[in-house]
Amino acid sequence: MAYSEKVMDHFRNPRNVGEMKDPDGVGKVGNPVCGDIMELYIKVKDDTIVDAKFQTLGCGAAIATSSMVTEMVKGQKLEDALKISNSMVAEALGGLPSQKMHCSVLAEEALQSAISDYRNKKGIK
Amino acid sequence: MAYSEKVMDHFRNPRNVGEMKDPDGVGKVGNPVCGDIMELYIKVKDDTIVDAKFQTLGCGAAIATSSMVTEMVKGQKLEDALKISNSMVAEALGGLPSQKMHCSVLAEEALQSAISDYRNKKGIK
Amino acid sequence: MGRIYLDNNATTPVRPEVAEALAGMLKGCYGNPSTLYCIGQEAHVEMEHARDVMAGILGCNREEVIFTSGGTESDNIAVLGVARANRKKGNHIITTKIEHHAVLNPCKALEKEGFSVTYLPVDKYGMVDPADVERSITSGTVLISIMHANNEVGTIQPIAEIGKMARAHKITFHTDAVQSFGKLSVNVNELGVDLLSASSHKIYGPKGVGLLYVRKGTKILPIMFGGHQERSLRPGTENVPGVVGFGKAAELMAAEGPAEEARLLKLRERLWEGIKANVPHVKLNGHPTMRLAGTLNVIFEYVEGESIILSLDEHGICAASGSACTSDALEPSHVLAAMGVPPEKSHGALRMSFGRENTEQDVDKVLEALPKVVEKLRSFSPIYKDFLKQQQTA
Amino acid sequence: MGRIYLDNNATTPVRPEVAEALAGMLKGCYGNPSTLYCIGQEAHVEMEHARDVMAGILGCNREEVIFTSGGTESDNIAVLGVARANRKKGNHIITTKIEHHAVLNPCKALEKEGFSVTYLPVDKYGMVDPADVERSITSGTVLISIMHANNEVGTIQPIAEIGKMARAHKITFHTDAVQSFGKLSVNVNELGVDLLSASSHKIYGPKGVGLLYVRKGTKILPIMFGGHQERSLRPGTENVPGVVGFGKAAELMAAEGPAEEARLLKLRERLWEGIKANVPHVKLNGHPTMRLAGTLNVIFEYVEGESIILSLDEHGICAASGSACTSDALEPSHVLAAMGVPPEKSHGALRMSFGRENTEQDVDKVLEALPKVVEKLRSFSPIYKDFLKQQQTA
Ligand SMILES: Cc1ncc(COP(=O)(O)O)c(C=O)c1O
Ligand SMILES: Cc1ncc(COP(=O)(O)O)c(C=O)c1O
Repeated sequence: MAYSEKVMDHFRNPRNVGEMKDPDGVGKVGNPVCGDIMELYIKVKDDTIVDAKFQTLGCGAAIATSSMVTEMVKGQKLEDALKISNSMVAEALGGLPSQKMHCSVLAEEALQSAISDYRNKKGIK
Repeated sequence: MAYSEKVMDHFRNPRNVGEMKDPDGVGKVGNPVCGDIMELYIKVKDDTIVDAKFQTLGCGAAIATSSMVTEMVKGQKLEDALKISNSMVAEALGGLPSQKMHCSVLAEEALQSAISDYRNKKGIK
Repeated sequence: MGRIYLDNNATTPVRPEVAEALAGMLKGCYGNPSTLYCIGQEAHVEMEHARDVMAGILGCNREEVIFTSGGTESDNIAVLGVARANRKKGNHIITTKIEHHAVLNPCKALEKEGFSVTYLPVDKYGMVDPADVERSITSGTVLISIMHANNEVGTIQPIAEIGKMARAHKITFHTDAVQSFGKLSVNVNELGVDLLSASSHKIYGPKGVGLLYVRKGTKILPIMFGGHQERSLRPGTENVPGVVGFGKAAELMAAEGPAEEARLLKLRERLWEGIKANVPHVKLNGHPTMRLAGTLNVIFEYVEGESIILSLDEHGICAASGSACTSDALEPSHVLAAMGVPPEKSHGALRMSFGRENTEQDVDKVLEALPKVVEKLRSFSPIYKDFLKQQQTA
Repeated sequence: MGRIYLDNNATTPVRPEVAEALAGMLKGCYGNPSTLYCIGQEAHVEMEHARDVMAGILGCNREEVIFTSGGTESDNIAVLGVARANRKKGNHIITTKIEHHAVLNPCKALEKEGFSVTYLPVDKYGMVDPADVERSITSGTVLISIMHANNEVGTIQPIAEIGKMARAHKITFHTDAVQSFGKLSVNVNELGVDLLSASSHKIYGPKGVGLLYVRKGTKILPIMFGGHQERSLRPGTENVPGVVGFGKAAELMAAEGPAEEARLLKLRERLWEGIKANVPHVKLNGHPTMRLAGTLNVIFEYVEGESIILSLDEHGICAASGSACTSDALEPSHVLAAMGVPPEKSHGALRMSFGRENTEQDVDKVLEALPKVVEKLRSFSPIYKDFLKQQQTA
């Protein structure tokens, strides 16, 4: 198993890492038993994600996919952000070892969950 | 599997090799299917083996034990020669690999058989 | 570049003397040791010298030493071979929950062949209770297999005590000594074992070679079949240079004796003391004293092991999370689980295992990097954030 | 001293380029390829390069190449692994009487597990008749295992033809290519095989490493159990330097291509012509044309093989009587027996197998020594004496 240079770059220098003050939506996925926990925060203005941050406990791939997904969603319309799939995240990272693909799934789920949270809060269905 | 130096010496320079003209006793043992054939010839005077020769088809141990047994019997009384056992031959050669001990048995048998032959010819029982 | 290699329980660098011995064999002594001509006999002699070295270390006869392709094969021959050879006598095997997969997985395979296997528990230090072994023995028990020292946490098992028990019950006893061979005393009579596995690449020897001690008279079947090599228990053209390298490595370990172990112990304790002093929320895994001198297994709470390894790698430091062969796998360590460590904690385990190339300077460099690495990773960690918040409100 | 090594079918000297590659791996790249940190990943990369080389030679995917500890292990995994995995489907295996013991003995072990095995005959050249294979197929046949080239006499089997047949009947087909890999074309699709065994030490690579090609989708079980290495079909810490050395050796063989084979053929024929001209009562074993270029197996009537070997050794010449792994044994060659050679003749068989270090001068030196050796031994031989007497009276 080896990570791509891009994965390692996002692991070493994760973009948008840290807590967000007053997020408009929060997605929490994973659980400590599996060893991966992701929290994704978004700020939304006019149906567009204007900022995204994350906090992640997990392996290199978990941290890198978190970092990558926050980069990918910033500036996206919510409806477009919802179209971001786990394989798009993995691809953006130059691929992931097969046994690490579940990390990209977590990233997708965290994003979906954050958007749901935002919509729930706004009362949007 | 390795042969002792003594075995190799007797293999390289077999003593008493060759056919004997008018032997008093001949022992033929082994068979071509097993890959070992020994012929042992003795000359007897006053119940004493005064000369011994051999011809052998076989492995290194077969040739060396043939050579050694002819050396051991020369000058021996028949009754003493009959006491020469296969392990004595093997020992005199500095030992034999276990899977080659049957060669020393052949040598013992060839000697016994040559002496029987002599006694039969003389009408001795 | 100044790499600091702290994964000597996974594998060790071949030491120069061994590499030299190996190279010599590759150049000159290439014969097949089963052949008659001199170049084959030379190879044979070299191999038998290595066998004598091993017999000396094990306190056994040369004929009882079987060379194999490594620790995994030795374990498999022992476990599968004894069980299958004694099938008529019984179908029960006793082992532990903390064995290497090279023992656990053959046991699982035997379960499919109709054997029943007792996997003994361990205490929080990873130690087996000999009383548990005794209690588990039935009239159908044909094999006890318990490792000498654990590869993940280093805990050393009471093999001699269990050996007496096995002998009293006339049950064949195997120990996986892959981590202890060349480090602890492995006299087979003192340990009371009938079979013992060792592996070359754990003691600065070449990879691809190991040994199995098989006490004379032990009923055992091979797991592969072919030529007459290694008393037909391990057929195949012998890896002569590998065996010679292994022999050289073992010889050198024996010559160094306990001095090197004492040195490693000092390094390990220096590191552990430094970690305790500089990193909060850490926990030691393994027995405080009955433990391999070179093994340090630590849980860093609120972070995940792989991310520590990758970060340390950037500082030129090589360490491991679980046992090496499962680091491709995702399950938390079965050893830590057996010791009662909950999975959410065991994900934060890091194994640092020392070897002959390590120095005090290495330890100090690790102590410089490690606290920073853990702090950085914790700063990303949502559960560390939650923990800190809890503390503030408390 | 100027040794003439003519036992390259038993094992080969490691070539300098391979020894160098190996030494390099021992020095620098000692990591465990299953580990994450860079030194482990470097080892991983080197190993995967070797896998790519093999895949290129075999014309298969990299994932289909499993590295093992040698030819014997490859054969055992293939035969035992396929048979046991398909037990529910059937219990019949087809092989030949002239296989290496690394195939024959697993087959015998399977007979004890309830399998029935057809051992096909060969003609006087050691050749299997594909029609015999077809006739032997039953609805319960789960494996056909037929060697590519025989190690004792060099006869090359019609694998591609049998492969078509196996495919038509949807039966898994294994070939033991230990003697042909790197010498003949072993494209697995042209041969139509599902499994193929090879061994490093037969092609100037290190001992203790081999490979098994396993076609994707082949039902097969491991024979040992442990970590996840080599897709769990061959667990245990990988012998990285060995694999790299094997890869290098294979790469060099591939680069040389048929030119070296042509050179060996010339040497072999020079020797055979010389023997025929200078030694009476000799007979060639093996196929006149469908034969490994480097293999010459000759019966010297009225003498015994071992005594020739020992005598040649004194002239610095290394040759073999039977297959190396059985030269400790006393049975006459099972291969020659299957070819219809009576035991009293086969005891006089000598195998001379050429390799890259052999030259025309070697051949000429052998031609100087061999006639004298045979003559001397015949002068001791009671059956030669009988033969001469018969001739005189006739
Ligand atoms: C305790 C233990 N047993 C068995 C093995 C397997 O040994 P090898 O990797 O040489 O097959 C290892 C190491 O991987 C080990 O640490
Ligand atoms: C045809 C054949 N198969 C299998 C083997 C076994 O290979 P290894 O000695 O590498 O185990 C050999 C050589 O000994 C061989 O010649």
